[in-house]
Amino acid sequence: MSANTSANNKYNVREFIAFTGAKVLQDKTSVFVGTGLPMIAAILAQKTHAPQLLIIFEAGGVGPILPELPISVGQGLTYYRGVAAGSMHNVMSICQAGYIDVGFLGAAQVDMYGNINTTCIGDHEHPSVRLPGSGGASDIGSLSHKTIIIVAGQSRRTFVNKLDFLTTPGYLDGPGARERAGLPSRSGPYRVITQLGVFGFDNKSKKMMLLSVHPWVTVEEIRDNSGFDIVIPEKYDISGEPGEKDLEILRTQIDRASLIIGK
Amino acid sequence: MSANTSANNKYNVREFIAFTGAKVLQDKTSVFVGTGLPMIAAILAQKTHAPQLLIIFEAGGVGPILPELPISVGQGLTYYRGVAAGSMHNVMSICQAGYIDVGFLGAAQVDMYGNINTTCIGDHEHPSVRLPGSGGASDIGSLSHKTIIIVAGQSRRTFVNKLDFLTTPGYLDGPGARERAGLPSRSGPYRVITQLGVFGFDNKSKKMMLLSVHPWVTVEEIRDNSGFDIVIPEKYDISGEPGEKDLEILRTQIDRASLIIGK
Amino acid sequence: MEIISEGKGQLIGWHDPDEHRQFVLENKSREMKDKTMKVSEAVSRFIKDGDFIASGGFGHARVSMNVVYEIVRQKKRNLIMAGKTAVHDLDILVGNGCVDRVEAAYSFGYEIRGLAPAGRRMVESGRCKVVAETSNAGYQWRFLAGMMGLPFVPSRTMLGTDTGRYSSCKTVIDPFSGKPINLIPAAYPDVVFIHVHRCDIYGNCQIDGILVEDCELAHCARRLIISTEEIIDNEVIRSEPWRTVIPFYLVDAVVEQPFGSHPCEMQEKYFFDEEHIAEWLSLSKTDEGVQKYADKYIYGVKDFDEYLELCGGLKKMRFLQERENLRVPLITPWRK
Amino acid sequence: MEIISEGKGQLIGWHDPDEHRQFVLENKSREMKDKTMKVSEAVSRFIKDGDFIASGGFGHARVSMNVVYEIVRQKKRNLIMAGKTAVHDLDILVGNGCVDRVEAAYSFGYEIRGLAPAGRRMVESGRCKVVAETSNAGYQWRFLAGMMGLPFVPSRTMLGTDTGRYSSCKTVIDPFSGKPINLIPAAYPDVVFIHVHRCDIYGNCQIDGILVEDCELAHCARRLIISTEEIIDNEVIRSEPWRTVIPFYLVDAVVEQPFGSHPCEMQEKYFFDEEHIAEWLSLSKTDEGVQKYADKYIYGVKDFDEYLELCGGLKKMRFLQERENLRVPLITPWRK
Repeated sequence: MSANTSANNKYNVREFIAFTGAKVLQDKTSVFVGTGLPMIAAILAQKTHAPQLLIIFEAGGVGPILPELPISVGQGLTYYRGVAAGSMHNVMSICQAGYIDVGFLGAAQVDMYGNINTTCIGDHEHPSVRLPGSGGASDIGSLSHKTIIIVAGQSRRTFVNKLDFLTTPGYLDGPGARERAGLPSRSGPYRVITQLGVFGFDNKSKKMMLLSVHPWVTVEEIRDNSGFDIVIPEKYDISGEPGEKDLEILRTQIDRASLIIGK
Repeated sequence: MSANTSANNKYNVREFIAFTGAKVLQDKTSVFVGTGLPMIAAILAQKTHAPQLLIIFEAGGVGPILPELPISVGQGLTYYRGVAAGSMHNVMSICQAGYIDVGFLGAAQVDMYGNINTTCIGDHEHPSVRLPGSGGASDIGSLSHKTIIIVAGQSRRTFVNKLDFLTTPGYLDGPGARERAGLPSRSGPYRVITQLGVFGFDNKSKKMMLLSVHPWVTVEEIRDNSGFDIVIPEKYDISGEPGEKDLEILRTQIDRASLIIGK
Repeated sequence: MEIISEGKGQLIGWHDPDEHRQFVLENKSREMKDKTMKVSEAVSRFIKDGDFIASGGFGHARVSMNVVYEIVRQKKRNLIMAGKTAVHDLDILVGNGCVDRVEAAYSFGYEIRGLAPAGRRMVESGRCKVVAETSNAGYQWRFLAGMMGLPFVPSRTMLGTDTGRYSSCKTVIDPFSGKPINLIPAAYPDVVFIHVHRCDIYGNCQIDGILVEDCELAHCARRLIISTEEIIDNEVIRSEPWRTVIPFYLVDAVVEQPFGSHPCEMQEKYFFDEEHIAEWLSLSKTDEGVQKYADKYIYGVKDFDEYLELCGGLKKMRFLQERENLRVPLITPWRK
Repeated sequence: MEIISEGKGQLIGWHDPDEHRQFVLENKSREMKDKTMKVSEAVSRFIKDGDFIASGGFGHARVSMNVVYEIVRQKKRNLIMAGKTAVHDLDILVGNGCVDRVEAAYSFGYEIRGLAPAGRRMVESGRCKVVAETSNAGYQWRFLAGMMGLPFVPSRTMLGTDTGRYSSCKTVIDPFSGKPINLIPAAYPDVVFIHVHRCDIYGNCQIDGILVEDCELAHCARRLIISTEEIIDNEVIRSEPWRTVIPFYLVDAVVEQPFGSHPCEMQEKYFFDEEHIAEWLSLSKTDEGVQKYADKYIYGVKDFDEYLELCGGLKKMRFLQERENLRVPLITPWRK
């Protein structure tokens, strides 16, 4: 199953990922949102169970009530009916000071400790693919209390044993490494959401651990589509499915142009 | 002659000081202004020869066209018809980055190197007089390119050999001391204006040096009213006198309540 | 990081950034809820004896005097206060025995009006201690470091001075330039109170004119009490969100109090009540006078509105508005 | 100050703070003089080959595209550019061979639209070098340190990452907390260009909506070119001075250019011209296509107004205004 096909005749995998991301977000919490699926998920959460989700964008938008998907985390829409429209200094400062509950990021590559690469594939000096770099991701992944990561296409190319470039910190090389590096204590990756399942991190080893598989997915598929060993606990859940209302909001309000969810 | 009496029947010494301070300020330069006589002098300069004097106040007022004397460097008047009304962070930052040509301060005590005390008389733990402290003065005296200091009552109590407390840096203990301490290079005191004369600083020794005596003052009076040896060059000037227009502006526009100039 | 010199002032209001983050996580709500309350409730709920407090505005310009008077009324004790250009706000609190320790940038003075009789007397008699010195930029940058969740910000001020030697700064060699640089420690006050032009019931605030250091101060505060000339609808905030200086998630209490800065200035709205300030400056020359003032204007009234009536009511407030707009000349009744 | 680790990225745009102060003293005028000029004059006077440049706004939102196109027209070469979320501004300059070095926070991408064909190709073929990595907050704080006239500001970001190892930061032990902290060096770009909603002829600027990092960027710039949708009277500035985000003394040139951010967004005014961006993204897949685009839209027109006509003129601009106000739906012609 590829990320580009439908999971079934009710929804496609991207819609499922957006719904799954939305569900993780709690009402009356703050979320620092990156471009793409994280945005869709945050808007869906705000339009459903989390009307008081405090959405923050890196260019200064604070607390918008988002009618639809922005193209950029820096455009006017990011403070649409917002409570504040400030600066990057403001929002990065509150992130560093502990006001951001959840940072919500996309990733090109992720490893078992939830470290992210969005900088390059191949050698940094002579990359085979040059990606955009950190953007705000390294900051959001460093400074938020928790990080949620979406990898829309889990595979051995994206769930890797060793990143080509460690752009954004997860648990670095294991327990205590963030604190040793000087990153804020008690912070780090919380969830990874892919087209196959939802993952957390083992409390002791800080290694990625299966929490739930999507209804159409087997644990073997999850193992097969990872370059590292995912901790598979005895008990795991089946991910919940979006309702009709969720899908309607996704399709008719948030992403009418099917820009992200229809990709 | 005391600071509280008239110099002659045309003007009193405070009016003379205000005029003398104004004359030092050049058009199209920036001046960071403290409370009291420096304010009066800056407003007079702006209303006479320096209409484009860029006046900056520490609470955030930038480029006002001042109609009259403010009570506080933080009140609304400090940005009256100003070009910007920002924050202390803004104005202290531009001061540190080199945008302020002249810092203009008052002082309770000054020493031969132009260091200022506005913190306490007597011991710091058990002061005989507790003064307000630095306010913005230590910053302005550290970070402006040049500092001008007004001491309205020069005497052996105010021109002292050793300050009770070094609040604001002049040349500290002599040549090179500012740079050694980490203060911006090529900065420091430029003029000291009192009821008796105008002083500069000897280029080599960084000690205070007479530049001009006020018309009714002798060099002996200047010597007698100082607790340290002032460098007296062979050649010095007689300070220029205010014209009728200057006095009229001071009395009928800037300080109608005779709050500072009539003290 | 080799320290080449270190101020001997007491390091007040500093926390390890990780500890502060944990405080924020556990105590600062992201919920938009109605935070309006009476000033008596705001002060009793959020200010404890011994707290480190800081007042917004500029000492006698846009200060929350309604909160200051309430602190006196509730007889809070052993407070430490940020002398970050503190003027009438500090003097009332020191004079009335609420604040007994100050970190001084500008304190115990009234700018052009001269020194503060009450504050000076309390310090000179040893009843109020100056526990550290700093400068205005020094305090500003203490708050900036707190806003940024940092242990310090560097600066080039206070170097080589007694102000620096009595501060809580540390001087090190900057590894980029090789020159000495002064590290200014963050400040995280226990409670901050700021008076604003308008805000909504959640605490989203707008301020006209200069901000002084209130954006940074609001951000580094552990608890933040907003008093406001006026409460406005949330939709007004959302229609021009770039006017919001203090967003709701920083705010713990909202107190509506027109003329809440009296007798101090509220830029764009009303001028200093120089008659009232003169009365205080005259009475506060003695401990008995301070008591007399408090009996009349604080303990003798049931709330700030009654205090305003006692100060001359609507007629006086109209005069102060006229004066702020420069339509009437300055009066200076406190002159000797 | 013991350095425990140090990024190997090239330290670009850093100056000793004393050297920067001297530059400001000698080169930045405090005179309020008419700074209006044509974009051709602004670019030829202030941008030299080899300069380190930075663009305001957010890469494809409120960017000074009229300055960007003029840089291409004047064939500036060997520029280093701040990839501080750089999008269309950078891609046009890299694609056309003006910028050959980038410090990358976010570069070579178009956010939701995908990667930038031109930028990627130039980097992957070695024609454009990434000389250092950083993050968006990293760049923001490089500019903040510059605004403050400091050698660095500390932060807790990029620690433990390759982003940090390829940056120009230095990690030390914070003497207050005893924990590692990352020192982010100041940046003082040679030339910055920022597009604003309105300013006066002296350069006092107002911006509606988010500021991104333009206040800091304007302050740390050695030379600052402002392009503006509209020139307003100085009296408008003076009537609400708290709306001034960039004061005149920072500004070297003022260029009036309505729709000057096209094809990028201008918040509150007009939306991205997605058709035009799609045309660029399609053409820029090859070097020949880049040349074709430049021949048509840059070399083939005499100025930005003629370019706007070519892009659809008033009718297109009205559509973009409608779209910014959400009155018409999003179109996405660049989709594969």
